[in-house]
Amino acid sequence: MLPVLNNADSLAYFWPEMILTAGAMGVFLFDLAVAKSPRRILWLTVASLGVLAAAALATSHVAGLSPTPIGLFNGLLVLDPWAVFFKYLSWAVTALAILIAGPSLEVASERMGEYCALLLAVAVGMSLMASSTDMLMMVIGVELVSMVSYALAGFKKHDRKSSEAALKYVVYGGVASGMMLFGMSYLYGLLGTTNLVGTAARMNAQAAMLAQAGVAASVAGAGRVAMVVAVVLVLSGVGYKIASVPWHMWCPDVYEGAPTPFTAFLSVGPKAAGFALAVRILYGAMSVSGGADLATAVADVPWPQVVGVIAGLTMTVGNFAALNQTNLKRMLAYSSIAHAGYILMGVAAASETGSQSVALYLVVYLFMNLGAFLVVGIVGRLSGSESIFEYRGLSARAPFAAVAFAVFLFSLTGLPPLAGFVGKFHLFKALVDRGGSWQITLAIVGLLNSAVSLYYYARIVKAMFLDKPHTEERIAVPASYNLLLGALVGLVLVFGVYFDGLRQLAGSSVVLFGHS
Amino acid sequence: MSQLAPGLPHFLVVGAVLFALGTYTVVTRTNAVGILMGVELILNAANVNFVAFDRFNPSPHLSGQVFSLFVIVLAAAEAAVALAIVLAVYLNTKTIDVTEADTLRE
Amino acid sequence: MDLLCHVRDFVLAAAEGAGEAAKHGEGAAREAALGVQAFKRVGYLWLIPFFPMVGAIVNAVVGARLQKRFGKSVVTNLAIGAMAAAFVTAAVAFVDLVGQPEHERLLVNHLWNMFTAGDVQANLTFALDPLSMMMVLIITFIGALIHVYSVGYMAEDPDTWRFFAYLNLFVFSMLLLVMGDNFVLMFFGWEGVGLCSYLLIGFWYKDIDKAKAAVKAFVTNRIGDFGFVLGLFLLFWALGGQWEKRSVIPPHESRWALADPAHLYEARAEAGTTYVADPTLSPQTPPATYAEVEKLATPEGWRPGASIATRDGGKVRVGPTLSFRELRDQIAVESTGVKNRLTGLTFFGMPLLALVGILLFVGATAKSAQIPLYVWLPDAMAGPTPVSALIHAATMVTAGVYMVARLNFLFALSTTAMTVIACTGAATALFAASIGFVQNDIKKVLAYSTVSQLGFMFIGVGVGAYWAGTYHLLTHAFFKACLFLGSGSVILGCHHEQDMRKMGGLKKYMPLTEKTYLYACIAISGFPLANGFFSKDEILWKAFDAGNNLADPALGKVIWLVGWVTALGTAFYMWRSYYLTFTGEYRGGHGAHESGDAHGHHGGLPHESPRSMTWVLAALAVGCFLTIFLGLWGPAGVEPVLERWLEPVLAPSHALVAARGAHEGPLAEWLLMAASVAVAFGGWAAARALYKDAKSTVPATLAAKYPRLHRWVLDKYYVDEAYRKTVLAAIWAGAKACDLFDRVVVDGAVNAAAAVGRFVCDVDGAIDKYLVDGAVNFVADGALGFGRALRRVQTGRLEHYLYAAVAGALAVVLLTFLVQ
Amino acid sequence: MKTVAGYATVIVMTAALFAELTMLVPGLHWGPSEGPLLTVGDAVFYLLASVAMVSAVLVAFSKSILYSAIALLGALLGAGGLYVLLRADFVAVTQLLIYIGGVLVLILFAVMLTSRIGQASATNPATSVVAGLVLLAALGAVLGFAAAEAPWKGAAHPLELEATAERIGDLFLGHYLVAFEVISLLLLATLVGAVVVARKEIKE
Repeated sequence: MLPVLNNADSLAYFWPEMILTAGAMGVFLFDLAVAKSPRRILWLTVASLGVLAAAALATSHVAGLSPTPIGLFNGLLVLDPWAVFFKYLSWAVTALAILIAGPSLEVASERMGEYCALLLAVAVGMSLMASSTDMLMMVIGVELVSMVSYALAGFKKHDRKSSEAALKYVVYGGVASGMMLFGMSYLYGLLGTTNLVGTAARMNAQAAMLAQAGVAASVAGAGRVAMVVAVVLVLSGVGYKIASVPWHMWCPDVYEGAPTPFTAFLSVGPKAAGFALAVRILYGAMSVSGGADLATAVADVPWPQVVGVIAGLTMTVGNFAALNQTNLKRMLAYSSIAHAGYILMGVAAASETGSQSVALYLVVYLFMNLGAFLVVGIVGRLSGSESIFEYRGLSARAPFAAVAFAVFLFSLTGLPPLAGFVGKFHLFKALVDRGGSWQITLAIVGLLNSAVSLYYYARIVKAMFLDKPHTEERIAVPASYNLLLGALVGLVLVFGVYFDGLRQLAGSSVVLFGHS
Repeated sequence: MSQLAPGLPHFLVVGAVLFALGTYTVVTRTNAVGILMGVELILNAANVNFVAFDRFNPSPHLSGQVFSLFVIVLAAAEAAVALAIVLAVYLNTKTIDVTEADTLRE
Repeated sequence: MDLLCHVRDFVLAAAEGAGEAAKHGEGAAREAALGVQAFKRVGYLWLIPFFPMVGAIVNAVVGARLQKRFGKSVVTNLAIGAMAAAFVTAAVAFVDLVGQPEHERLLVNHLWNMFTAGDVQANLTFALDPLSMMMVLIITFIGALIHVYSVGYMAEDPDTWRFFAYLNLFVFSMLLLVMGDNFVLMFFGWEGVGLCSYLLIGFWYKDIDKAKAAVKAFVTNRIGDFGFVLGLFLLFWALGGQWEKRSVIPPHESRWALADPAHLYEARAEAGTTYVADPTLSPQTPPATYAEVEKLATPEGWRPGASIATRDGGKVRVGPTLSFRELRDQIAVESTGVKNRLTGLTFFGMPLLALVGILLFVGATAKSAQIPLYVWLPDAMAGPTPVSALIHAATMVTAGVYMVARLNFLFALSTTAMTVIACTGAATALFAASIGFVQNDIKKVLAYSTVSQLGFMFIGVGVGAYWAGTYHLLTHAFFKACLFLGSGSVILGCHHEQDMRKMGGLKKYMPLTEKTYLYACIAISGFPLANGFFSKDEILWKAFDAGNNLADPALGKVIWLVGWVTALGTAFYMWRSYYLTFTGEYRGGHGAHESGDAHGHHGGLPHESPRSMTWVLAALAVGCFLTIFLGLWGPAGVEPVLERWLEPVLAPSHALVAARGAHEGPLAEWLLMAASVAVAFGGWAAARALYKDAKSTVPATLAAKYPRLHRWVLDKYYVDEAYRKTVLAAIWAGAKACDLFDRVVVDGAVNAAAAVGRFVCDVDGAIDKYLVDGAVNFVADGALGFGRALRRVQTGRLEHYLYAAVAGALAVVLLTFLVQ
Repeated sequence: MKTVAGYATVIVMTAALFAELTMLVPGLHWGPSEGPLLTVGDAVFYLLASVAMVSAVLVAFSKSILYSAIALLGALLGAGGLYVLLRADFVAVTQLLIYIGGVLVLILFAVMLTSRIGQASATNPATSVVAGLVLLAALGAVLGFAAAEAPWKGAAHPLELEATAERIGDLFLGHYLVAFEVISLLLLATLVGAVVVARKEIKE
């Protein structure tokens, strides 16, 4: 039996979240203190980053306290390597989103305080999503991320697009969480508890009990309908977070309308947390462990195949819809849908290698996608347009940004020797490892999709390097931005050739509580 | 002769009907506030289920009721944010008809 | 008559001596070679590709700014400096390598492990053995010269920095290709040179034809790469590889580690110093599976009775690998059983090795422009001439030859693969040479000549004469670079005129260019004592003598005949180009055309090129001369220097190839040599008679007499068109046929006639319209259309999104039951 | 007055229909099989369920946003009544206080602010009704089947329970403490977010 701590003992393992919560409130108050300062953006950024750094330190301390998974707060939360991994990822993406907000100027300076404080609160939400084993905590985590995100999407006050995006986001999010809650109510009805640890064993026991009692097959069939409906509805909530087909449609609109720094955040942070949650539900709860593979589903429901079909659809829709886009933010939105599809391949692999490849890809994706949005943000701000037209001849107008953008785009395509290749390679490897016919089919679909994606990524690169600019005027990218871009490019390049450490980190994180 | 005494399935039917009607509301209404009402219906459907399951649970520990209380709180928070955003949209575009809010498309 | 007998006796005596000497050398080499490859660890090899990489990065990032601020010389000096540094480092490595005992000539520089996934272990490791050393010297030396040449050639181009950045990047990729010690690095380089080739062909991308040529090169190479990768996967599988073990063993305790626990980490880091041997391997048992090792390993270490193949106590590690050295060791050391296993394995009934060889060769046909994927190379002449010289003559296109020679131990095991290679090479050589007869564009002549010469190289490596093929690669690099650069000089001198009909008499205006071109012509035509003579003759002789190395011994004779005829053709078209260009009267206009081009001094008489260009030409001509001594002199009893130099690399295949040879007497070798000399002079004489000073009217008469044939050859046998008509028309006709069927069913027989008419028109129109990129457009339009349809789904209407979400969820529920 | 009467009639008829269905659908037999056919408590259930469902129909189909809002009140009240029947008194009270006292007022407020009631004939227009009806039918079928037939973890005879408020309080501050604390952060963040979105710009 796994150790479960009570409230008081759990606090020692809850430092990161406590620090962030206190930090969020602290930054909010600090905002009042520096309201008059002309350098308030700098101060707020530094303060928020400090809070995140403290949280990261606390995370490493907490992770060191217990190398094996333990349950916290009477089993509502859990601390296992999987959760720790995504906590680090959340802090990192939050830090980057705060870092790029200031120079982007899309967040008005008097709103910077709220922006930082709210993002810190979202970070807590993402951490909860990654570490909850109780449906109640899952909902609260998802909603904490969502609620704040709605507001942040509409952060640009007098911008029609921004408020429209927020409206779409809030209504869609509301419906999605409603579906998830309804599904959870059914799961509660089937399980008798809201805690998902040991779900699989419990469900199987119930099935055995029913069989023993000689319940007719039709009833067992209806039980499966109820279970499938329940899990699919729960996954709708998660699928909306990771923007997978058919719950992806909010994504392009919201990404386009929201302030770019927040879009960048949205495309990585909540998505990563969503994947953490999806893996936890599908393979922590809805499957029975069988050796190294996590594939034997409860009641013989073929989750891996279903996720595989969704993955294939998601990447196809994302890539093909991106082909004709001329607004780069929107194109990147579709591209991020496609990437959700790729990552779902790792989930569909239904193995330890699969989960590992998901974790690994998300790290790589963090750098390259944030980098891409960073360039779009800065070019959008300095030239006032997100159209591909503005990117013609960018290599002459802002050479470094153009080169960096090209690197990110090629990495997103998955060309060696960039980090994106490494990530994709592992996803495909995880699938091919499993070796079934539909896994191979999915891998081929994925490969074809990668080829398609090259088309629209390369179109931008071509525009940047081969087309004539419509104006010779240089785009003066701030040094801070160049520094950040350089760092991200460096990471993308370094991880492209030297990533064994990353691989081992992702590998060691594949330890899920309650699943042994 | 069967009894008419309501059991668990009766409550679940009510929940299912509320959910289906809520869904119908959100997919057909064009008034943003109307859509939000549909969301409230969906959340209520989940709540009815939770409370009913909790009541009929052979080993009652009230977790369903607690869950439903949290859902109510979440619904309230959701409504607050949503209506704030609706107001913001209204201030920007002078309408809250979602069929007219399609600047972002394709 | 008496005299003739005397000569014959002398020749026979000399040849016998040579044969004995050669046999003696062979025997000694064979005994010594087939152990584990010993090597020396060094730490500086990475510098060789590093310099060009730095040059490329600096020029790419700040080149434009540097050029603006300080002028072009900074940019060019930087690139040339990088090349010079690379060359000097390569020379140091060469000295180091020479200092090693003959069979320990392998320098290895391990940097780090790039990734390990299951059995796939790819290290960033550079290695230099005699073969790659030769390649590196060619690349850096000729590369450096061509950089210098480019300074003059590109003097008027505003984007100099970009050009030099690409060139440096190319050299970097090429070095990666030849220096990498494993397939992964080779493939990185393989792709990298393809990319650079694409960039450089399309350097003047504003010209749509050039951009199209670039795309064509890229697409054709992708097809080849597909074959290459497939072959690689198959080989890996055959060696027992898996992507990752599905058992519960953690990765760091995989089979390698278990094989030698003491060297757990060392083994991973250095790509194999621990070895297990397994004499029990057969086609049915995969090498060294985890269970096997565990079962056989004793607590003390190695299982008793296992024969551990050793030389100096080294053990051979058996199993899937990507490293060339490990692969060589496994195959070369008989007791590992791997050779036995590989030759026995079949894949769907086909011998696996043949399949692997052919698939890898498919990659080579694209990169090295062989039938059927040669079509891109002539078009690639759209790029700047230095590029043609460096990439499309001297280095990149030889990558396929290099790859076959590098994997000689693998190819030698399958006579099927060897036959395919040799026959393809022969066919390509003849085919391309015949097109070269009638081309009027000087660069096109050289392009087809290159294709033809590459064919020769493949004949060489195909019949097992790896050293001869490699030697031809070396000599060709020099004389073809010299010819290309000479043509570049001519083109520049004639104000960007490429048509030989508008040249003539350039001897007077461009003396130095003429001299070097003349010497290169002598070399390529195979005049006695020129370097081309030795290399080509050795290839032809080995083809004639191939015996059972090919599927049928008679095939060797046929290939020899084809090669012989091709040699005649080679001499003819090369001399034709020489006479057309340099003799007679200048036929170009005198200051006739005033173009708006950036070329400042347009018009006027031809002029000699700047010194930076002519000196490079001279250097290459000298190089042509010096390389003679590397191949001197097989028949006279001296073992050629290069053959001896390459011996350690080729040793694993040597015995096998030699054993299968036909071993014709030395007389035959002399006779064949005489025949080669005869065709060299014959071709020259014919060209001289027909084209010298443009006096003869015979060519025009012939062309007029056989207009169709002339046209046919001039238009390259319509291969491009045939590709379009067959491949593309098939796709199109298929689509149309479906359409037609639909119409027939729907509209009934009445409309059938009209439909057929429309169908014909459509096909006709389609062939016209979709000539080059038809298939590409077809697919692309489809994709874009699909994309547009998907976009339309995204209506911007919230209620539609919500509907999709809920209905989608229901669909997923349904899907769950459908999947079951 | 006519509307209210019609409303009441429809509710009663729905209640009767529901009770009738209970006898026809085998999956709905769940309760005890002896005792009187229809007790007062059972009748109250059918009435409350009908209030909730009929009001929900009105929310979904009404052309006027104000009617929809009032019908929502009915649906929420009906659900609250069901909670009472289910001995969830604390939840029922919370439903009244938060939902009806808070959310509904908020919604009404928004309706007043954003719609010119009385001017437009249809303040709550609908689109793609047919597609919506198809979805409604599909959802109803799937969920109804699952609800009626699935082997829920449930007892035929629910235990009698005392008042729940005290025990829920214990749970909030005991077992579910962390959720209770985190949701306060959520509410705070939501509050800040809502204010930031809705407040007027500060002019400096």
